[in-house]
Amino acid sequence: MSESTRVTDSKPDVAHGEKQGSVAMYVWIGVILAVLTFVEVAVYLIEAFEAVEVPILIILSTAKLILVVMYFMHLKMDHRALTWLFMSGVVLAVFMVSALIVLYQVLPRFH
Amino acid sequence: MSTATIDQAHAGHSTHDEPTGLWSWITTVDHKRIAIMYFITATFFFFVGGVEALIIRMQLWNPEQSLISPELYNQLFTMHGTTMVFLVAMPMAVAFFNYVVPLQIGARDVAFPRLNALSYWIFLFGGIYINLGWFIGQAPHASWVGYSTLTSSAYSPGLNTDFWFIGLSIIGIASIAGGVNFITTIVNMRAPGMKMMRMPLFTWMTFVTSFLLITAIPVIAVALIFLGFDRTFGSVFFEPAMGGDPVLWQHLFWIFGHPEVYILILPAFGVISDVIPTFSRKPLFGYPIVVYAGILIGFIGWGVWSHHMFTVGLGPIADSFFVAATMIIAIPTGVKIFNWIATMWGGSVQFTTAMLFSVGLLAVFTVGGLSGIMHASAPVNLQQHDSYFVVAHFHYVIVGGAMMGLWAGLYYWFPKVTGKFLDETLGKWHFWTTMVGFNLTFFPMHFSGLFGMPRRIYTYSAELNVDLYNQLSTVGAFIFGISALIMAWNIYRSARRGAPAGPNPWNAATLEWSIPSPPHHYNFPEIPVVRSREPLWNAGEREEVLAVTMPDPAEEPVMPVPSYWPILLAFAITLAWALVMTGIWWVIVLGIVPVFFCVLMWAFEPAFPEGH
Amino acid sequence: MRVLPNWKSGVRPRVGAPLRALLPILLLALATGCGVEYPQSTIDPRSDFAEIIHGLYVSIFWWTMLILAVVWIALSWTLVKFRARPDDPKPKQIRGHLGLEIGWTVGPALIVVAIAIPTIQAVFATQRPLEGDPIVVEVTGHRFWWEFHYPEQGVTTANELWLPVDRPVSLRLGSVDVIHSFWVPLLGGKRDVNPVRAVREGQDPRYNWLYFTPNEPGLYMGQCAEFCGESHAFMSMRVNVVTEGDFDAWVAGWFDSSGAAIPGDPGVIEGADPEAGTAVGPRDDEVESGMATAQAGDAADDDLVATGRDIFLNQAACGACHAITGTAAQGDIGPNLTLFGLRTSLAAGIMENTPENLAAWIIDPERFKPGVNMPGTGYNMESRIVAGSPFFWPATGLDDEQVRAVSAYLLSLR
Amino acid sequence: MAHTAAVHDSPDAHASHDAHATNTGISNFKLGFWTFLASECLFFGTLISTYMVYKGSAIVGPYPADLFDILHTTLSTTILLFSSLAMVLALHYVHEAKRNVAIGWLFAVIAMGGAFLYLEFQSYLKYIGYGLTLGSSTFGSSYYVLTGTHKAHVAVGMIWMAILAWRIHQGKIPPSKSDQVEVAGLYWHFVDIIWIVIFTLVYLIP
Repeated sequence: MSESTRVTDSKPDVAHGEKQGSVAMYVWIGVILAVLTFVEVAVYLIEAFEAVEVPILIILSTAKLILVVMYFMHLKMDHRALTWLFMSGVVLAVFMVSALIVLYQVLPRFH
Repeated sequence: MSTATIDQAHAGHSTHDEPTGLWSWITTVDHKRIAIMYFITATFFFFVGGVEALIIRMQLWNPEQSLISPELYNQLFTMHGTTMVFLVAMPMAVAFFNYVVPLQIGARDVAFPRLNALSYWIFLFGGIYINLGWFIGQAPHASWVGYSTLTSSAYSPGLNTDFWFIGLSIIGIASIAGGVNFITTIVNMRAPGMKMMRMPLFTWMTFVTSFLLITAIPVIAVALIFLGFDRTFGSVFFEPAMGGDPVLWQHLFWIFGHPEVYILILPAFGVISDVIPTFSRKPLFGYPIVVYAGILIGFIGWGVWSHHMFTVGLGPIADSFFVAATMIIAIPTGVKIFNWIATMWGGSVQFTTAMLFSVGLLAVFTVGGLSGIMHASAPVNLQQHDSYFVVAHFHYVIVGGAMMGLWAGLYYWFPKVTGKFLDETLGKWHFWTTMVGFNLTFFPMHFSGLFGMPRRIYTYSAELNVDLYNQLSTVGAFIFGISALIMAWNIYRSARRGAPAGPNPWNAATLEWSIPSPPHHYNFPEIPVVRSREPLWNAGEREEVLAVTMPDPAEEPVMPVPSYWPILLAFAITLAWALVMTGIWWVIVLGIVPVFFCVLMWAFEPAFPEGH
Repeated sequence: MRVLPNWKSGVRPRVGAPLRALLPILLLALATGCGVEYPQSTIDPRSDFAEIIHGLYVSIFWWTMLILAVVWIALSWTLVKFRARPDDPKPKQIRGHLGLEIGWTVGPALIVVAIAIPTIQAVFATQRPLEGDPIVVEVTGHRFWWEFHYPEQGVTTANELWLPVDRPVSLRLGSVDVIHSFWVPLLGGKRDVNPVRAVREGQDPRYNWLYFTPNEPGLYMGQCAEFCGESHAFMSMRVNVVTEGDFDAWVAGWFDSSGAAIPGDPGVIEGADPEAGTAVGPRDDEVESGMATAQAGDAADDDLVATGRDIFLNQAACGACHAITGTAAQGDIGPNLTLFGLRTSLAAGIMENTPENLAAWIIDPERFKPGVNMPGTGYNMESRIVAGSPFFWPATGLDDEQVRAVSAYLLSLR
Repeated sequence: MAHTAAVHDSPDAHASHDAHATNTGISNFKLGFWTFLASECLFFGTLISTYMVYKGSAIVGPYPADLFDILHTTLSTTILLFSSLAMVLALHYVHEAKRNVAIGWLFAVIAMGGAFLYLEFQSYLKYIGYGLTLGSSTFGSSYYVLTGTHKAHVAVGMIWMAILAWRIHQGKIPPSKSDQVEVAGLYWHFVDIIWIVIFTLVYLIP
């Protein structure tokens, strides 16, 4: 690990100065995450939502995911290169999952 | 007489300050030494895979011949494919990544030198492991794609497939580590002024390839884990009787496998994108277009995997989608080819061996690309899939593309690595025997395929009337084998007695030629400042820094210290994976302990000398 | 009158069929002598399916030749014209040209579209389930042979598929072990024969289908095209496309439970040994009742056939794996051997169906087809025990004379 | 790339620490780790795809609907979410050089990770009791390998946190070396977001 910590030695300001969040903000985000989770479960449990359940659940969990990545993992405050790197992995993964779901769960219905 | 000249020419900077001996190679973290080890190992495996191919060709000399047993034949073609893809083409490209990329971007080393060493050792141990099956007569035998259910315990009850899936997953770790390393190096370690759009094309293609490595390898890793669970712990991922789907293996394999094709070919594209401008004395035509085309090929390469599966029966909608996506890839590939020709157009083309191989790539890769368009058409694919036509196609792409490009790179960068030229006369012999042997081997396969010879068959019926084509192929294969011997002899002889090459023997434009050949172990006495895409061609005009004219630094730059943890950790990882073969859960868990230990020791060992 | 084509020659290619499209092949064919026959050629279509593919292939072939010509001419021209000369000045440093880039992006893109549109049309055209009255055959891939079941006709045969000419065929493909691929190049493209996934009760298992209409009678060669293990190379097959009348006669013969010859002229049947081939098998009831008949051949042959039948059904228990309609043999592990004497080839198309070959096969199948599940007469089967083959049958222990009898019996089934 | 230019604009910016500078200002370790996480996305993506592909293909029970106890899983999910909060606070206090507070939060992370694992293994035992094993159906195979891989990641993370706590205790991680904690945090949060996806796709969507 030490081989790569050298930048921070020489440039501590660049490395952390700008991307510190406050404790209050972190706690708020934690609370929001918990609330979103309960909303998800509520949507799952309440039968009235059955028709729109899947899209709502996907939107909510995407929101949770973005909150964690942006704030807990500091991507919002960090270098853009990291966002590009990570997002390309996420995009490819999402593409692969959806493509396979389409191939296996959607297309067979047309046969 | 020449020896004296060389000694004189290189006195003072060759290796006087570097440790020598076996131990120094085992513990090295120097990207240049790791590159040399990669190259030698890959060349060794090239000969192993080549001998396998020659035995296959001898067995196919006559119809209904039985020179060897079918079981041995299956092992041979399985290991030929596995070896050539995972132990030759990939690591040989990685050898060039390692040697050239830090030099091209003006860095002293890669971002993670010890991780780099770890990659090499894992690759070496994985490569040895996957070949261990030969010694007990149970080499992998289910083809390099390992289609389920042929790999299940029911149809492959021996250890054959265990060697295969364990060896491949070990090598996968090395590839992911390498990919992470090169992305970090290229994003983070460029010299001042080396903007992304000033990077040499080889570095660019390394970047794209690394990206494909880190994204594609995890998919095959998971597929191999599924296979391992099925074989070892009785899970039912690929067990049709339990609702599992063998075709899922094919999806996962080719989601990895198609990007893998670009992992093989893009480095070669990178090499010739550097070689062609050098020997045309012109900058690359349409630099940004060539870069974007490379990125585009990499990305679209993710959406085309099922064109390997047109016969599987995915239905017309899926087939059409993959037809369209696949054909789109032809466009950026074509753009690249036209840009290379345009680079030579109006230039002053010198036919060095490196240039010959680059031009040879353009000529024969195009053939492979075009037969690829035929397969991309799903209905035509139904006739050509799994026939020798496909064998011809992908050898035109991988040998005529990837390997030709890497050999161009060999002749191009050898002077940088050793300070000596590869012999040009032998080089031309190498090139022409390669061209003759290669085309004679693989061109007739188009016909044997069109006339109905399936691939992966131990022998063929005399009625097919394809014996003539097979005999041509066999003759060609032996000529091709001779060309490889010429290459090996050339490397051996030139490394010892080659004509001395100065820092920039080809009058090339990129940073690696600004330093002595071979370079200092710290590469650049002072990190250069880059102001254009061809820093050395514009030197003098635009205040480029020519490091070769710099004095040696008064104080040696701080370099990472050698370490033996990479080789130990690599061994621990190999051992841990190998223990999976026992199928006893507590042995497998125990096997993880040395891995943890080595990781800890690695983490606490300082990578740089104390005090820095 | 049924005429079986010569096993050796297969289908004779129409003159110039492979030459029509391919100039290089023309040159090569000239160089190697014309008249060479390619019974598994992919460019010699004999069905609607194969014709669609071939038409598409020819058009793509010419497009690619055009691109190849452009690239090679541009490349050679450049290399010759701009080769380095001793006194070359520094070339003009050109970095790019937007118009050219657009040109060589759009040009290939148009060609790609020109290829993609007919391709996608053909994709849909060839995968559309057939209308009308197709004959359905359920194809089952085994390591290493083919099973063909005609649900409407109630016929189950192996390795030689009989089809009426000019009638649409729907092949339903499924495997019981590993992935195979059904490929008879003259009749069209291949389609994988995947293991059939088990499904929950009430759901339908999924099969692959292959649709085509053979348009010329003949004996077509085909082969498994997906690597399936040790004897993948020996998993061949024949498709016998016959007239509607011959097909009906063949089906009818299947139900002549007597196992006697179907009316016709046995004399034209080639590929079978005259001794056994022309002999008409005894009726089952005659054998059972011990009646020696003299319909054809001599009494010695009939005795041999009767002995063979007894060995097959009783002593060697071949019926544990094989079925023969009208007898007690009803096994479904190995190929169904009804009307075996009509088959032109043996052991999934790897050799001619002669008494000698058949005897050699019965004595040691492993010699011809490593990994086969059928036991031989001897006990040298260690390799299969080591390999842990999931099926293992004890050796039959027959002597050569008994093998000859069994061969004679099997060849008499016609 | 304006950022890059800014870093190197002054002529001596690189001369003073040429072995140290990075183009982006991000340490190699952190950049490399983000790259690794991109790779992990595909790793878990494949596992999740397989689970989704096999959804409904189990030919014998027990089926998901017979087993999943959403409230139980909600509890473990919430615990894992809050462990992420603890993680980010630990990093915060490492920056502030409040060693003991940071160690305290790291212990909270480990404790919550442990609670998560405990709850999940409890449900594993329950499922096994109902007859769902690795080999009982495609559902069993894909469910256990997906969630098992995730649990292995949690376990590795707990060991990592313990080592970090020890190193902080030794005083070896001053604020200037905080990216050792930050990278561990990235790992932990990543494991958390994978669970967010699993929770939705595996447990909630029917």
